[in-house]
Amino acid sequence: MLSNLDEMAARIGPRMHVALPVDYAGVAMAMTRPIIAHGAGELHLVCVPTGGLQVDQLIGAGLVHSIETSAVSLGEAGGAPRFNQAVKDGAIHLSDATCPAIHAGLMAAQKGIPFMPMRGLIGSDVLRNRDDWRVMDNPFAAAGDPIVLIPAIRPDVAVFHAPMADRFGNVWIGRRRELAAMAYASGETLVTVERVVDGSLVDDEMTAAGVLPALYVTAIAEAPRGAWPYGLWGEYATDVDELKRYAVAARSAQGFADYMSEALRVHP
Amino acid sequence: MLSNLDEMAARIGPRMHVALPVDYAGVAMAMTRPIIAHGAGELHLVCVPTGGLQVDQLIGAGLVHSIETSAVSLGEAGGAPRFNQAVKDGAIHLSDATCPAIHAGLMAAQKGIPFMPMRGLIGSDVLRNRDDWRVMDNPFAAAGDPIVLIPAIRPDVAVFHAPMADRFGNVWIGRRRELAAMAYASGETLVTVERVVDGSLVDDEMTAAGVLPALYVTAIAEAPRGAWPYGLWGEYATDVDELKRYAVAARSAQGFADYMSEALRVHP
Amino acid sequence: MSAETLPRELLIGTIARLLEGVRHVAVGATSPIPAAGAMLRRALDERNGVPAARLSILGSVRHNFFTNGSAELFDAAGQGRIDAFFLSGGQIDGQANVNLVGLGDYPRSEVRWPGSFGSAYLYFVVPRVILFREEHTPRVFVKNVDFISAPGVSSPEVYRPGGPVALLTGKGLFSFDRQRPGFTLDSLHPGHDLMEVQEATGFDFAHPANPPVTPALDASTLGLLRRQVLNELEETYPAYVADWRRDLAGLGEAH
Amino acid sequence: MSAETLPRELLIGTIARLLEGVRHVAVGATSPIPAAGAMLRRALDERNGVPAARLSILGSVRHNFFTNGSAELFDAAGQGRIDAFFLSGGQIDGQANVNLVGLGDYPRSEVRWPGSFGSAYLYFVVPRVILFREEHTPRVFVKNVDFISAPGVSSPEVYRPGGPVALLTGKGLFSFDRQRPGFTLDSLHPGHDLMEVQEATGFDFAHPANPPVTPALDASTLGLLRRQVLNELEETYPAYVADWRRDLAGLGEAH
Repeated sequence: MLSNLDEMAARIGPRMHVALPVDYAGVAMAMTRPIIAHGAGELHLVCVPTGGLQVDQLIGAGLVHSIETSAVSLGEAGGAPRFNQAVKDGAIHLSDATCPAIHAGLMAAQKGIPFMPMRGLIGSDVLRNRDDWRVMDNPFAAAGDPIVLIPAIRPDVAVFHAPMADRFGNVWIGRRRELAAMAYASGETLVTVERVVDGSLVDDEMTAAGVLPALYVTAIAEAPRGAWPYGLWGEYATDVDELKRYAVAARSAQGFADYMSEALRVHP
Repeated sequence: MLSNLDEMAARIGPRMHVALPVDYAGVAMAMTRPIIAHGAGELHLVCVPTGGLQVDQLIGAGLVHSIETSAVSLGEAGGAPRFNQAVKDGAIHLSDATCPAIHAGLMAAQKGIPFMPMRGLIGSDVLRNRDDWRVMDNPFAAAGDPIVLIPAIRPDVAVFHAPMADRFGNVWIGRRRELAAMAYASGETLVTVERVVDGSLVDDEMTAAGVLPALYVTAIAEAPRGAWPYGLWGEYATDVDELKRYAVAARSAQGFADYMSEALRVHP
Repeated sequence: MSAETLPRELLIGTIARLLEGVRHVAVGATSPIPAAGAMLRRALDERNGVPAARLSILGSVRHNFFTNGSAELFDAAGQGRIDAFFLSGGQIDGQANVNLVGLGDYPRSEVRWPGSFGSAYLYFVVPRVILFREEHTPRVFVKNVDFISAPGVSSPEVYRPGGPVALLTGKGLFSFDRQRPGFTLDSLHPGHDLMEVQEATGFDFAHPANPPVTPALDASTLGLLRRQVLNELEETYPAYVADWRRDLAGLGEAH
Repeated sequence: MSAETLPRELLIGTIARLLEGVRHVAVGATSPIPAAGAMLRRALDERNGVPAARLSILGSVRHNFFTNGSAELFDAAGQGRIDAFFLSGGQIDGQANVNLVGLGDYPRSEVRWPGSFGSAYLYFVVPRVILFREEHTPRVFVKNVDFISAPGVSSPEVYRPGGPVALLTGKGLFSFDRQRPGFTLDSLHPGHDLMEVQEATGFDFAHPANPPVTPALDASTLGLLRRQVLNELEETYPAYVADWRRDLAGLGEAH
């Protein structure tokens, strides 16, 4: 089950649906360049529930055909330049969502049901532009009461970064349970971790409480500071200066290409 | 937020819907006699997803009007005598369910949605006897594909036992996340714990991963060995001999009354 | 065939055979024979150098791979991550309908059993459900169950990737044909005959004219069972294992 | 009224007033003024001896009460456990529709903003949503937004326990009437007048003939803000607090 970045990147094939986590949950940034190097394209990205640097870089590298997301941005460092340009160019197909709709779609996959009902949305242009969603009247109400149904989101593969794993394939995700939700819903799950520990993480109730069990994990690779320039909760902070450096560089396609072709900088 | 057993029992009023956990998740057995002493009756019990000794004792004490459950038993000690007798006598109203249907109802309440779809059930007498459930055709399928809709279960109060809490009201439930599901879905949550610790359980990511936050917790009381004669995962084992002693005693109403009127035995 | 195989060992070995090729099997609490069968499957896989079956025992702390509460088993089954599961029943009928609720009219059952547990869901979504009931009598195997906790078959429009594949009793092994639908007697355990089984079964079933005998465990498998599996099982089912050891001692096979 | 109140302090103080009585307020990431407003509310509650507002800051580790991943905020809102929330918008119109997606035709927006985030849900279920946008110009406050991330009002059959109650800008404070529907100018911040606000607003709004001035913070509240809240905020927003301290130093109020 222990693998390396390149082997894991090679599991991502053309036209796959790839689930990626929100900035602060644990982004496997160390996988970004190997995925680009491997080069499987026409990917459909599912942001859980929003995207950032990794999404922008995969778009900039031309690997992305379509994206379902509630937002893409670099947070404090501003808008996501390659995403914004691709939108303007009509180069990617957009499925704009709202955060709980993405959680609902993953939950439907987790539960093995075809859809989840969800409140809100009615009257929004988010709903108006989603012909894959449905509206029906709540059958438990006396009359009326329209409610949106979100179909199951079943990614082919989920990719994220976590503090640690054991050699049995159990991954410690702590309270970032959206990572578990991604894994439950996905066919495969690829995880980079800060470190691999010797003992079993499920043998102790304290660590077990934060574990995604090996049952859901396809492969794990060690990647110290693997979320950089994002931070990892409880481990290290986001390198905002690096995000800003990227935000400036990636304003143009050439600047993006130059940034990406730099040797991977030694991070602090 | 720190309270005691009698104060917590007094929060349970007549005709309330009360959610109780499965045997091995953490049953607040220490609350059983205070609840009976307080005496609020006509309760509707929701077993998450099955019931055992506590349910049998509340039924035996005449406090229960109705029950939704996937099963009631004493496990290795056999059938639940007061439950079985009440069923035979028609003394309680039964809503027989299946485990994932109860989880689905609680999940609907957690998500603030009126219902959850669920696979299975079709053609069973479980479904045939539930006029509060609905069947509809999956609107995402081309034709047919009937699916059951389970309405939200919103208990007034959830009652359970856990290893520890802090004085800010955070409760450590470890990987027994059905306890969190009960609390999310319920109006109030009453918790007995083995011990109250000094520091905050959410300040450290390791403990935080297993915490039900204070946001969902109404009151906490310290009750060492509070699950006895049930065990508590990671803490102590079930006292099967005591369960068997109860199972024999409670075969008759008189035997049950005698058992319950004994001074609470000192447990090992 | 070893004359010294205990009846429970034959059942465990048969279960291990029925589980061949599964990636993940879940076993209910207080089910020592299915648990032992799954452990034997895992041991055989390891011996044979194939990916070993993963085993989850519900309610167990040690053999519990789950960290998301008691809903996770059902979620995992819905995701297609559970290949095999065991069901029993107070009554089981010829359509493989299972009754875990009680005898007589519902809801005021004359005899009430605990309830349906997860059967009304798992029976639909787990591909390989093995019905296991040691007691083989007409009160268990009835023409029609009094209450259908979970139906054996569903009409074609119902989503049903799972269902019964086999019925194992103290007297024999049946397979289940979802098309017909109905059971076929595949083999008789040593010491039982067809007429006895027909008399003990309240429903009709197909059978060969001369049903074969349920194959016994080969010596290597029996060795694996009595050494590795018995020890593994002891942790979860100490009383059951003690009893088993007594039986083995009676065979002159004490360990 | 203190002449030395900074504009940002007036906004923070106004938010704290709008949050009076809430049990739990959630604040998005990179929202220092709403966060400070919520912290001031909590500090005032503690000073007044009433149950203090609970505060969750999304994306923060320290001010994060949640342990069930990023879905928990939305779940808690759906359960009715979040009383107040802030929304902003690249565009906001007179029906309180909010646009967080972009300018021009969708999907090929001329200017693309990040996206709708949780607005299309939270705006429906959080009872007290405060619209906050400091920039008060006709390009922000438009007649009709180009894309409705979340609508300000819904027809009666739509489940909607939540929605907008107020709009706070750099020039004034508006309340929102869901029945009419539309905004009413409640007060003007010091230094701004009605005609200026009308010209800066692309939609019509109701107003008193002579709108009052937004009440300044009393000395005790200002003290609480500059001592306790400023320090609390520093942990999450160090750059913002440094800037604020510079402004205070400019007032001769350095701390």
